[in-house]
Amino acid sequence: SSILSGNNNDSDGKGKTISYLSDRGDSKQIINEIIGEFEKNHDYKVNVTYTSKGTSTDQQLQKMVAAGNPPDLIFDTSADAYRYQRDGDLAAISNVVQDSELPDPVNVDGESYFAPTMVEPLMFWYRNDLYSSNPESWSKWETEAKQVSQSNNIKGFVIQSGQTNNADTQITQYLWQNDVDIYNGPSDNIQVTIADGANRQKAVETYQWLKTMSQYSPNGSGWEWGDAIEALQQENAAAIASVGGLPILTIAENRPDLVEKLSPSPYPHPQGTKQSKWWAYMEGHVVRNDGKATEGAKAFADFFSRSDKFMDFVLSAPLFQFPPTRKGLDSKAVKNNETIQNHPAVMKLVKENWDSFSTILATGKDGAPNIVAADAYGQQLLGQSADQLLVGGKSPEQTVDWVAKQLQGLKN
Amino acid sequence: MAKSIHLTEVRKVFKSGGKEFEAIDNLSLDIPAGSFTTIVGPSGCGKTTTLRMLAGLETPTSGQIHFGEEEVTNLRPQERNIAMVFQSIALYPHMSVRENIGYGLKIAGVSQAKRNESIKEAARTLQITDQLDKKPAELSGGQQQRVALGSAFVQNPDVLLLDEPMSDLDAKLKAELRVEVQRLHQELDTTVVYVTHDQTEAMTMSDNVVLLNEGSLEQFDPPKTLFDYPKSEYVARFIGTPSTNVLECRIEIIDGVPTVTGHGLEIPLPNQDLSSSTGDDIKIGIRPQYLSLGTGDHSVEATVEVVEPLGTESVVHARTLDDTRLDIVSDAADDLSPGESITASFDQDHLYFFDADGATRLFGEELTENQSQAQWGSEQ
Amino acid sequence: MAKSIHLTEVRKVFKSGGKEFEAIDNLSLDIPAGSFTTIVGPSGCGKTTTLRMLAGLETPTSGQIHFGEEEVTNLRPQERNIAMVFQSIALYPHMSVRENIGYGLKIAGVSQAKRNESIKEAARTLQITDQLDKKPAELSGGQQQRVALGSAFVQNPDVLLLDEPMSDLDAKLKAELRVEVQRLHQELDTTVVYVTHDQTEAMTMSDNVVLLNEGSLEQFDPPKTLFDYPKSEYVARFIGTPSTNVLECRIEIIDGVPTVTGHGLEIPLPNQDLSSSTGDDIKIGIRPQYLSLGTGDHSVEATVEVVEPLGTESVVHARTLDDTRLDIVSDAADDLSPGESITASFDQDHLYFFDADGATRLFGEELTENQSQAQWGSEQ
Amino acid sequence: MSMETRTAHSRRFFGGRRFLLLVCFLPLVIFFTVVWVLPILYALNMSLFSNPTQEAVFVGLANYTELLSSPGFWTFLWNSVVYALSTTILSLLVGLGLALVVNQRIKGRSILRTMMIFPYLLPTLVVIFLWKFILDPNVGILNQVLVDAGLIAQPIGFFSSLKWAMAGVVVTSVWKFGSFSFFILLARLQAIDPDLYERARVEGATTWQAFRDITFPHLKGAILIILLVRGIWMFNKFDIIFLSTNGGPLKATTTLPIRVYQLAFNEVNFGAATALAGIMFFLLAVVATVYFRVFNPSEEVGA
Amino acid sequence: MATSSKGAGSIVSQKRQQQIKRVGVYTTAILVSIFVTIPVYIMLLLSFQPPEVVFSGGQVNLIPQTLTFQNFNELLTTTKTVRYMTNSIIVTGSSMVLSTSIAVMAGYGLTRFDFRGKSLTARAVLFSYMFSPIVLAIPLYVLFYTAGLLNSYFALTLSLTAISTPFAIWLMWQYFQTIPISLEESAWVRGASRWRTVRDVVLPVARPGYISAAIFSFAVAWNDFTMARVVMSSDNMYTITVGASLFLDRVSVGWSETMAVSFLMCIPPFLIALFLQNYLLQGFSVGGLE
Ligand SMILES: Nc1ncnc2c1ncn2[C@@H]1O[C@H](COP(=O)(O)OP(=O)(O)OP(=O)(O)O)[C@@H](O)[C@H]1O
Ligand SMILES: Nc1ncnc2c1ncn2[C@@H]1O[C@H](COP(=O)(O)OP(=O)(O)OP(=O)(O)O)[C@@H](O)[C@H]1O
Ligand SMILES: [Mg+2]
Ligand SMILES: [Mg+2]
Repeated sequence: SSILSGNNNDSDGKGKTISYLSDRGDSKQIINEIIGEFEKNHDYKVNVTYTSKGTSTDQQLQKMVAAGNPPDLIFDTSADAYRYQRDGDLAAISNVVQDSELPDPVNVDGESYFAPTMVEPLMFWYRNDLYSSNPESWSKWETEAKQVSQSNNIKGFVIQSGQTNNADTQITQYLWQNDVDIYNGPSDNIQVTIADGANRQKAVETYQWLKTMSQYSPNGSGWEWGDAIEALQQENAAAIASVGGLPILTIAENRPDLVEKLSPSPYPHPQGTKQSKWWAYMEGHVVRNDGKATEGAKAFADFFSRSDKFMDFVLSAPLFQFPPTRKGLDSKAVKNNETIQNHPAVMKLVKENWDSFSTILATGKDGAPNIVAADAYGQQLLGQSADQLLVGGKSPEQTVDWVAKQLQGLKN
Repeated sequence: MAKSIHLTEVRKVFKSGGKEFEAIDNLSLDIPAGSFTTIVGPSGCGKTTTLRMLAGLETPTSGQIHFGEEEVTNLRPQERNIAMVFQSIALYPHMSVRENIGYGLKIAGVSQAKRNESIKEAARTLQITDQLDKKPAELSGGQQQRVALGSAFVQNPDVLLLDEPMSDLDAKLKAELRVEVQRLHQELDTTVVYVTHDQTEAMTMSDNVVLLNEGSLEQFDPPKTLFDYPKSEYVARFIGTPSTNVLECRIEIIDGVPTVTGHGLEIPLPNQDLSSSTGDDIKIGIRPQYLSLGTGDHSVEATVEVVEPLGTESVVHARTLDDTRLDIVSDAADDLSPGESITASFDQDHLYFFDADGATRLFGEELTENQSQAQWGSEQ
Repeated sequence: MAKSIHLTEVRKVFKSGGKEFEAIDNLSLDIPAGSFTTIVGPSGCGKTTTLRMLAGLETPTSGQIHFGEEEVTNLRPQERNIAMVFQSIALYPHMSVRENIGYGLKIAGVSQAKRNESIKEAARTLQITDQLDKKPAELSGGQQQRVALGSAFVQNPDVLLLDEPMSDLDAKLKAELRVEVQRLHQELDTTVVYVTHDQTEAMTMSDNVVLLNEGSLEQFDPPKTLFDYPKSEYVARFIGTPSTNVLECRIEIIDGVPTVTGHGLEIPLPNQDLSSSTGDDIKIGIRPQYLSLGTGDHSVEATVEVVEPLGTESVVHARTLDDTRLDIVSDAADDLSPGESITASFDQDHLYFFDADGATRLFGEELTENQSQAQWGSEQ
Repeated sequence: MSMETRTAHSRRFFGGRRFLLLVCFLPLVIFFTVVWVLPILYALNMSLFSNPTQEAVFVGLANYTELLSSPGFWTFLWNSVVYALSTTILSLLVGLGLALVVNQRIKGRSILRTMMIFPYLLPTLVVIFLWKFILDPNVGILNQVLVDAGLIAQPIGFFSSLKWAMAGVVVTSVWKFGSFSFFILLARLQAIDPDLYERARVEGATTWQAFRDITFPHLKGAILIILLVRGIWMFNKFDIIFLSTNGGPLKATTTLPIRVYQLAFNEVNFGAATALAGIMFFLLAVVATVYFRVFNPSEEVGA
Repeated sequence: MATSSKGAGSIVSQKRQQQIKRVGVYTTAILVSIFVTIPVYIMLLLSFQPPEVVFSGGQVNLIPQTLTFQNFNELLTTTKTVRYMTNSIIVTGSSMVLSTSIAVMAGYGLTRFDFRGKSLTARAVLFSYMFSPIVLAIPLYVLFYTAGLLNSYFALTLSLTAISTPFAIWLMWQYFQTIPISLEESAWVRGASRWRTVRDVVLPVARPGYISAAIFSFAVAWNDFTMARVVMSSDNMYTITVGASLFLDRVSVGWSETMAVSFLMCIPPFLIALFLQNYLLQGFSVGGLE
């Protein structure tokens, strides 16, 4: 530890106050209930610091680390979890993960470091009154978008770019749709392959596609999820990609009249082939090893995963968050949820594609954890690549070379 | 070129907060070209307002103003060839004295060299050559006023308007500058209108004096006339220090002659057509300088209150038996002390007689000289 | 209770920016208890500094100050029972006039009711009863000065210090207030030190006048003495308006008698011990009031420049043949016009004789009366 | 002659001077040490280490040299300068224009005044909400109006296009900070003796000449101070850019403070972040020193 | 003659010129009012309209149709807005008081005393402007953590005061220079002690100055997001800016609630603008510059 940081790092992790950092302020109520129960059963106290979504968790974390006051427990994505693990900051919570049915995305040398609590898949929403049919292929997509843009005062689609999670995930997904292998190799030897051979060709094709489609899209640099949803809500765009049912929930608030006109859809495939990889966030708990109540944090993560309120937590934002297991999807709680019942199409889509759900983390060879991808996501390099293309005026080829170079840079 | 100034039935009404206030009431004046006219009157009587209308900074509510033949009533200040010294002095704080004086010339497009020459001369006259490169804030009040004077004089205007330009000077400098201003006026071809409430200035500098009373003209005459033949009690009291003593009396017929009585006085008014006023109140005015502690035609008993020695003479503040104030200027008052009784005497040809409204009805000298017309002629 | 004030060899040196400036130089004064003393002098001569040392707002660099028996040199202002009116007036802008006047009493713990009584009386005397509930910003400069006076008077201090308390008043009010201030001084048991540069005030109000010249004492005497027996040219010129005329002459021996010559004059100095100064320069001073256009012991030729009529008298500004200024106060100057030649005459007993350093060597009346001691006695 | 000196001397002998001095400055000194001096020293110290918060390695000035030689630095510096200068100058112009208007005797001037001070007091977050909503390409009123009026064919993403992002941020900043200059200038204007203008009119000056020769010189000192103080603040301004564009698109609005943030929290490089802050501090100190030497704004006004 | 060219070429009458000037002045006034008011109008519009009304038909409807408190209701019932507002008011109030007190004391000291290190103090105050406040975040966090003060009103008050004090001191310093020392001297002469003088004379006279300083400190504190983020870590302690930024993330929260909470945040500034602007003007008239 640093000579500068005032050095409070002398703890043995047996402290009784668990410091918990979370960006789930919107599920505050249920989290507090779970904490209440935990505190009743254990000799610990839990102090939650809520941050707003996006980068503020990072900021808060860095600040606390810098002061020698790291949190014990963090609610974060699997990609971030893997980065922390790489930095040697995490405590293994194998018992929490391996004794349960939870997926185990951050498993290093047999030890688990991430306890998933939910899955958030991307989803495509379109105006069923304007699109003549569900555009399942790239060519159809282009025709529809063109047709909608020309005959109505509305953009056919939204291409988002820039240094946001929103743009980054979508660009990645587009590349995936065209079967681009951005990375390859085992976890300890990740290769950046996007500019190699056939991949390069397909990547260039994808960027070319994006460029074409951007004609039928409002300029969307720097958009977060909410901006895209607003475009849909204000009828500036007829179709967008988003996280789960977020758009329909928002629009139900502001434009109830539009709800009927929106349908979910998977991402179109250029060849109309089957969906192979579908970005779905996985979020959950990680326990740091340098906090004061490491043991308590482990206990809490475990308690949380097994809590009978677990499903309530997941369903505190239905359609947006889904349980971390396939089994959970069929649970009573999910089935009985009113919002989910109101949108059967969403549920259908999730269930049908469950097997192709994947995170950016699992992009090493055969889904091995990929530290380069985790870091790239942290800096939203793919989102930036679209900015280079659409805002910065690079050609598709230049864009591929640019992004390859940046990704290579992360390896060093 | 100096221009005559004519005001014809000028009125100025200020509206503020819904209320109207008549600052100038029907003022008509004819000021000869090249003359030096002083406007005097107590604070708030409308001196500045009059000047501002001449400058074009206020527009008369009604009436006309002419400079010579030309009507200027609605002309902008820029369009009248005037210069003005403001009551507030109004120097540009960010300009040096030199720039302040030269600003009007600069605006008029006068070349730097010529400007400097004018400035230098003005500065010499006004004894501020050493201050030329200072900022106004570094000057004393008196120096500031001299700078303001300088900047007005260098402009060589048709009409020069000065609003109390010497109020901040000390007595010595005031006396010196009075002389300089008069000299400058003689040299320049300009009509000067000068506002002051210092009557010494009014008396010593001007060809004519305008005395205002709450916005109306009280008297417009040369200073000597104003002093010797005031048209009213107001004028008599205002002009001259200490102020003219006024004693309230009545007219009675004594031995068939209308006689002014009161304060132990009996002043017969032979041959005067004041007999019709028998029984009326009348006031007599007498300047403290014409009262003496020696003998005279008439005399009044009084008690000394305070004696103010003024060097060669003293002012005795006294009160008559019925408590009217009576001031006497005398060079023989050194050994008077408060409480002492004195007899103040005067000759009747120095008296003024005012009626109940304060208008002058008669000058004492008319009694003596048996003239029925005052020297200043009939009503003007 | 009024206290006498004693300054013993007081010096005050200001340091600013590394430079030293001697504002007061070895000043010793003995001011009797209950007297009214005026400090006069030109701007910057150290009047305010002296007053501030009396108040305890400045500490003398050396020397002592006593109030009565008590040494107060290093006492804080709060510990001297004084009241002061500041040159800058210094009213509290956030307090009403009433509160301003009563503040000192409030500090002293006087009850509300008693305070109000004092305030009411002071306000009546100073004619500001109507303004009592206004804030200072709503008052004219003159009214503000009266409030400042009021707040000093109500405090009934041992020593009352007034720094130019009437500079903003107009002539009429000034004249009235002069009388009031004197009356108040007589009523209150307090020693007044009054700073002014208005010599009328100095002459009329005070028991004694301190005349300062660049930080040193020039003369300390009753006003009349100051006027009639100035100790130096500086005093003679400073006191009296218009200023004393000074003519540069020399002492020659004519017919065995030391004689002052110059400007066509020949003034013999019999029996005077000025013969040792033969060949020396000497200046003679004569007040304009003692010059006449008629006849006298001696006379000087001059040319009229400007005539200023002042009502009953006029001031004639003239220049002698060698261009020395010569002012004459006369009541027979009405028909003089600029450029005219005149003869100004005087009697020699009104003359002052100054040596080259400006110190008075001789008064004219000594020549006539053959007295060798001036009336004001030997050096004090 | 200064009042301060006069009293300082006269009070030397008064009791309580030392005590009062202590009361006046002790809180300031303690407070300042705690919240400014210590943190700044701490930060500057960090800038000499790599990874200062964990495995600190002393690297001397390496962080500085690395930053100065990185290509992005000059872009970010340029952005900072553009942002600081344009917001400062524009808010000065807006403030000046309105101050001149409000200084006239017109109806509703006090309402105008209230309206102007209001934005300055609003939280930046609210300001961003308002302007995002106005400039937004989807719900934005401005786009809606412009499109309806036929001025533009399709909505512009003001905060997200290279061309408009800086302009958008600048307008938002000017909206908030214009009133700062407005109030200072208005106060200054109201202190000008109206007789000066009358004198100028009598001397024949036109309205423009009067502005040039009277109004402007009076405002000069205030303007210099605004340029300095506002300029420094805007150069260091972080939240408004962060919340509206987050430095994008493509670094178009990445100023040095934004970069400091990115270094610290995105790239977790506290050494570089604090070094950059040190560089900014140095730049500002140099500019301010030169500025004071050349213009001496405090004297300008003091006269 | 020097000024003979006066008035040449003026064809337009004085009255007409006045009219033209008035038109210009009013036009500017109206344009600026629009610039300033529109965002505020939109905020009011959105706060008091149901979202489905405002956004219906794909256009933002600029004309109010109904009046509803539904957005506020939502805020008050489902979020901790009240708690956040209370926190904000507490820290803003205490920071205002602290910053103003320090500024008054320091400003008074700097004007009325001569001592060694005075110019150093003054310069330090000025130069503290120049350090980018975001860099203070980490050191301050460390400081408060070490002192065990994180998550307290005290720490946040201190941090906010840190940002506002330099300018506030400067303001007061300048303001005190315009207050003549003779006012104080006059009180001493009348027997008032130093403290009494400060209470009776100095403070009342300096009122416009310190109210300006207080308003400035208010603006800084009420505005703040960064410092609250640094210091506060528990939901109950968040200020309204942080709190709002948290719940505005929520799926169900849209522009209408955003504007409603903005409206709430606008109330104190509005009251200040309305009632205290005169003091502000007076304070700035001297303090702002010299
Ligand atoms: N703009 C104005 N609005 C309303 N009333 C005014 C205005 N200007 C002057 N007055 C009023 O008109 C009257 C005359 O004012 P003016 O300034 O002419 O007086 P003055 O004779 O110059 O007095 P002073 O000797 O004090 O300067 C005063 O009662 C004054 O209050
Ligand atoms: N604090 C000070 N520091 C330096 N010099 C000073 C100080 N106070 C006064 N002086 C100088 O001392 C001299 C006397 O000043 P003082 O104020 O006593 O003059 P004064 O006689 O009252 O003049 P005035 O009639 O103008 O009020 C002046 O030259 C002044 O500049
Ligand atoms: Mg006037
Ligand atoms: Mg003085």
